[in-house]
Amino acid sequence: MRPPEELRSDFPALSQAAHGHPLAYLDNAATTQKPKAVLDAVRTFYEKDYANVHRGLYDLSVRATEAFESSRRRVADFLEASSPEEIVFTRGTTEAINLLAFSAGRSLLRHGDGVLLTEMEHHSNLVPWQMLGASGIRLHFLPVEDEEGTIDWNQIEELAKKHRIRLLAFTHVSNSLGKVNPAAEICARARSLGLLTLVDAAQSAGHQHLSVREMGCDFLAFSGHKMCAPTGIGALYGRRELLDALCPYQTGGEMVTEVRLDRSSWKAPPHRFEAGTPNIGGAIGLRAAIDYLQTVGLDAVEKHASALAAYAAAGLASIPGIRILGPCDHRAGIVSFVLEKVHAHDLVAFLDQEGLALRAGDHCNQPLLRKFGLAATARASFYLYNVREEVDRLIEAVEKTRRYFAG
Amino acid sequence: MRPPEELRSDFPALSQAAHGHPLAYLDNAATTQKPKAVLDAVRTFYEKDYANVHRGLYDLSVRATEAFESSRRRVADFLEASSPEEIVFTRGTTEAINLLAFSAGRSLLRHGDGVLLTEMEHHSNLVPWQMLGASGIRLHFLPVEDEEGTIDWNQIEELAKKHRIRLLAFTHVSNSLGKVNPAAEICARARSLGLLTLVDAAQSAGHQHLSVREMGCDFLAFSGHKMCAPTGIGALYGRRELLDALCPYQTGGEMVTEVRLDRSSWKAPPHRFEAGTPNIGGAIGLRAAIDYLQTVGLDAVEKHASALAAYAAAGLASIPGIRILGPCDHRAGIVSFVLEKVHAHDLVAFLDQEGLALRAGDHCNQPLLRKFGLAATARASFYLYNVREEVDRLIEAVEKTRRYFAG
Amino acid sequence: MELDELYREAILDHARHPRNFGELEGSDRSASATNVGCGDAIRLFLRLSPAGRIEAIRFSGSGCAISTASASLLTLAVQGQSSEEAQALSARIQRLLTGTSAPQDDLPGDLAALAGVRRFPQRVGCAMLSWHALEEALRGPEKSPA
Amino acid sequence: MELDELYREAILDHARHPRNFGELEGSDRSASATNVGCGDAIRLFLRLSPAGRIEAIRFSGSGCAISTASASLLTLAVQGQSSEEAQALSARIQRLLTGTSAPQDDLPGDLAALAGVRRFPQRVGCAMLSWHALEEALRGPEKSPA
Ligand SMILES: Cc1ncc(COP(=O)(O)O)c(C=O)c1O
Ligand SMILES: Cc1ncc(COP(=O)(O)O)c(C=O)c1O
Repeated sequence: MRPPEELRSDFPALSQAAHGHPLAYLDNAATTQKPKAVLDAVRTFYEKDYANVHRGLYDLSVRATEAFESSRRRVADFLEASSPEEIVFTRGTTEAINLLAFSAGRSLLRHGDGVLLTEMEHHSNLVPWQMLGASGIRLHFLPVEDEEGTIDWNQIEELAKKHRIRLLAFTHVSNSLGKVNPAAEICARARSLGLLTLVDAAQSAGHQHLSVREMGCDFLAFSGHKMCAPTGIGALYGRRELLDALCPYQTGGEMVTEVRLDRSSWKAPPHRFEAGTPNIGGAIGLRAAIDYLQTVGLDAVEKHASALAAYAAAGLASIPGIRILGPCDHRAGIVSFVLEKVHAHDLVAFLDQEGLALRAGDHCNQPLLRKFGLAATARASFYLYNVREEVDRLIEAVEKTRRYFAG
Repeated sequence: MRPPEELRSDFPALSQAAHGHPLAYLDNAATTQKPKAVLDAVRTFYEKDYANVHRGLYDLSVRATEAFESSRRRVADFLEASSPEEIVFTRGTTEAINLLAFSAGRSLLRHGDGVLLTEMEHHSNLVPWQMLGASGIRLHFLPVEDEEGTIDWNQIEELAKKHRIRLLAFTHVSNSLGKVNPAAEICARARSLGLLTLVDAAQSAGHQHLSVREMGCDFLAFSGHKMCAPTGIGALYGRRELLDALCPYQTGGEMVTEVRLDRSSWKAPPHRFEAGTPNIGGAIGLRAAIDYLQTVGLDAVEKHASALAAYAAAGLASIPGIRILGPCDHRAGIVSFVLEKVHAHDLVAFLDQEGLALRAGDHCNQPLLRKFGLAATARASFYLYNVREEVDRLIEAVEKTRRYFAG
Repeated sequence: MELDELYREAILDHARHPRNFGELEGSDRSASATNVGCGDAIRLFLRLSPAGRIEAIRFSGSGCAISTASASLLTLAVQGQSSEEAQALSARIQRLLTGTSAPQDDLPGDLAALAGVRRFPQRVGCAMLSWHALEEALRGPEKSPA
Repeated sequence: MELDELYREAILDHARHPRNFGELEGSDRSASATNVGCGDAIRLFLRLSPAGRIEAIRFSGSGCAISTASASLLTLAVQGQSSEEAQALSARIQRLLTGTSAPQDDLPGDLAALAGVRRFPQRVGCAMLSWHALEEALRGPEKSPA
C-alpha cells in the first residue's frame, strides 16, 4: 500500500483544519471521506455522458446506460458474484435490508417461520425484520456473551431446529465493537442446516477483501458511502435463483414489462428491484471508489486500519477509568470506549476542540449497549488515510479530557 | 430570463457534439442536464463539509447536518410548504409514491376504500397503488377522453361516492402528452368531497412555479434529476398532520427513538421516513438546483419550454403522415408524435444521427398509449436551455427521416 | 450516413414489404416475444412436418424496421429447416449480433444484412426479437393454434 | 479553549456534584424526557403544595455534563415557584439557548452559566432535556408516585 501519509493527499477534505488543529477524521465507521478520483469520475460523467438509462436509443443515453451497467458489473466483480444480475442497486445497506426483509417476508418466509439475528446487529439489520412480526414471522437472537463481542455460533443448530429458522442475518463486522464475525464459517454452518444467510457488510465492504463466493452467503448488503463512494448508493447482492424467487419491493417505471390499469408484470432481476430512475451518478461514483480501493489494495487497507485500532486500544487502555469494548485479539478498525465520570458526549466535544472527529452515541446499537449497561460510547474508527500520529493525538486528548473533568 | 443561448453555457454537457452535429438534448422529460453550479456545490460539499448527519457532535458533522437540513428548508420554501418537517427526502418521485402508497395503505386507507387515478398516470403513480389490491383497496380511473388528454374532472364527485374513494392521485403534467392538469381546481374539488390528494409533480417541479399552499394538495412528489439536481434525490411533501398519522416505510438507523430486540418506536416526521444514511450529497445538489432555477426564474422557464413545444408542434404538424399527441392550446414543454409507417425507434435512431437526442417508447405510460392504439411514440421535451434552432433542426430531420423510409 | 449500415437496402426492403406477414391458419406452434424496452411484440406461427421440419411459417405483430425486417428474413431463412437447424441458425445470428463471432460470418441470403446491427447495441434486441419467438416456439410444447 | 465557554465553572461543578439528585419519595408528579440523539434520559419528580407551588423537586437519570448540570440548576431555580413561573422560566431558557433572546438576559443565579450553550447548537438538546421533562410534569395529569 502507498503510505497513508501519501494517500491522505487524495482526499481533499482531509487537508482542512478543525479548531486550529489539522483535522483528524476518526469517524469512518459512520462514513468515509471521498478521494478526488471519485469526485472527478462523477463530475466527468455528468459533464459528458449523462442521460437517463435503459430507455434511450440516442448515443448519450446508450453511453449513460453502458456506464451504469458497467458499474453493476464492477460491483459484481468486486464481490465475486457470479453475474451482474445478482447486483441490485439500493440507497445503501438500510434500503438493501428493507428490500430483502419485505420481499423475503412475502416470497421466502411463511407464517410461523423464524429469522435468526445476533444481539450485535445495527438497527438497520434489526428493525426491518421486526416489521415482519405482522406476518407472523418471529425473531430469535444469538446472544452476545461479553463486551468482546463473543457469540457462540454453535447455538445456531439448536435455535434453528427449535424455532423453524429459515434465515440468518448477521453483521460481518460490528460497527460498535469492531468484532469480525467468521462469515464463511457461519454461512457454511447455516447452509448445512438449510438456512438462508444475509451478511450485513456495511463495515467490511471496501475495508477488506470480500467474496460472496468464498463466504457462501445467499445475500449481502453494503453502502457505498462507507467505502469512498458518494452517498445514496449501495447494493444488495442476492444469489440468482433467490432473486428470481423474490417479489418486487418498490414498483413503478423501469421494473415492469407489461402494465395494464389493473395489473402489471415484472422484469427479471436485478431490474425488477429498481423502480424509477436510479441513482446513476451514485453508481458511477461507486465504480470509481472500487477502482480506487483496488488500486490501494484491500488487504493492505484492512491490515492498516486494524493495526491502528490495536494501537489505539493499547494506548487508551493506560488511561485511568477507561473501559474499552470489543475483542482483545483481532479487531477491525474500530475502538469504542467510555471514560468513567465523563459522558461520551462531553468527551467527543472535547476531542473535537483538538481537531479529532469522533462519534459518541448508541451507534444504532441500542440493544447491545443496553446489555452492557451503557447508553453511549465514544468511537474512533480508522481507514486507509489515518496515521499513527492521529492516534497519538487521540490518546493524549482523552487523557487531557479526563483530567479536565476530574477537576 | 437570461437568453437560453447564454444559459446553455452553464451546462457543460450541452457543449458536446453528437455524430458530428452540436448535441441538441431534447429528452428533458426523462431527465435534465446539470448546471456547473450544481456540480460545484456537490463537489465543494464533499471537499469541505462532508460527514454523516444527525449523529455527530464534532464540527464537521454539525456542518454536514446543517447543510443537509438547510436543503430540506430550501425544498420547503421552494414548494411553499408550512415547515421543513413536511419534506421527506426520497430517491425521487417513484420512491416518494411507493412510500406514500405503502404507509397510507396501512395508516389512512381501509379494506374496501378506493383510490382514484387517471388513465394518464406514469407507471410510478399506478403500479404502487395496484400493490394495495392485496389489502382490499380498489383502484378507479378517470378516463382520458381524447389524444389531447382531456379529463372530465366533474366525474370525481360521482366516482368518489360510488366507490368510497379516499384518495385522488394524479399527475400535474402528463409526461407523454404535455397536458397540464388544473391542480388547484382539482384539489379544491377533491377536498370539498373529503378526498386526500397526491400530486405527481415529476414533470412540473422545477419547470414552473409550484406551491402546495396554492395548490391545496395533501401530498406532492417530485424528482431532483428532472430539475437540474443530481440523480438519487427527490422528495415527498406531506401535510404535517397527515405525515404524523403515517406509519414508517423503510426502517432502521436514524428513524427510531428507542430500539429493543422485540420492538421499536419512531421519530416524528420527517425523520420517521428516512431510514439509514440519506443521500446527503444529493440533497446539497438539490438545494443548489433550486437556487439556480430561482435565479433563472421559474415563470420564465415555463413560458420558454411551453413556447418551444408549441413551436415544435406547429412545425411538425406540416409533415405528411405525422400524428401529434397532446393539447392544442396550452402544452407544457413536451411533444409526443408518431410518423405513419416509421416506427418511433427508427425515427429517433435517425434523429440521433443528426445530433438530436429524443426518446422513443411507451414513456412509462402503457395504459394511455394502448388506449390510443399505440405502443410507442417519439417525444421531444424542452427545458430552459433549448433554443428554436434546435426545434428547426428537429422538424427538418423528421421530414428527412420520413422521406428516407418512404423510399 | 452511419445509419445506412444499420438500415441496409435489404433491411429497408423487408421492413417496407415484410414477407410471410399475417397469421398462419392451422399452425401447430406459435410463440410471441416482447421487447420490454419499447413494447414491440412479434408473434410467430409454425407448422411442422411429420418429420419435424418447418413446413410453413408466418409472423404478425408490430415493430420497428429492424425487428420487422429481421422477422421477415427469418421466415424465409428457416423455411424447410429442421428444428435443430433453425436453432443453430438462431444461435449464429445471436453470436453475430453480439459481436462474439466475426462480422464476415456469411449468412445465407439477405440475412447477412443483419450484420449492420452489431454496431448498434441498443438495436440488437429488436433484431433478435423474432428469433427469441422462434426458439420459444420450437422449444415449447405444442400450442393450440391461435 | 472555546469549550470553557460551554463548560463554565458552574456547569462543571453541577455536573460533578449534581444537587437534588435521586428519586423523590412521595412525589405527586413525575415525567421523563429522552434525548433521541444519544439515549440520555432525565426523570423529574415534583411535589406540589396545595397552592400549586413546587415544594420539592429531584431528578434522576444519566446524561452528559450539560444535561446533568442543567437539571441540577433547574431543581434549584424552580423550587418554590408556581407552575406558571416555572413554565415562564423554561420558555426563557429555551429562548436564550436558541438565540432568539439576547445573551445578556440575566438569569437568576448559576442558571446564567447555561448561556454558554448557545454557541453549541448540537448541545442545546442536552441543556433543554430536563426543562422538557419539567414542562411535561407540570402539564401532565397527576402521575402516580414513582
Ligand atoms: C453494521 C451496519 N449495518 C448497517 C448500517 C446502515 O448503513 P446505511 O446507513 O448506509 O444504510 C451501518 C452504518 O450505519 C452499519 O454500520
Ligand atoms: C409524471 C411522472 N411521474 C413519475 C416519474 C418517475 O420519476 P422517477 O423516475 O424520477 O422516480 C416520471 C419520470 O420518469 C414522470 O414523468
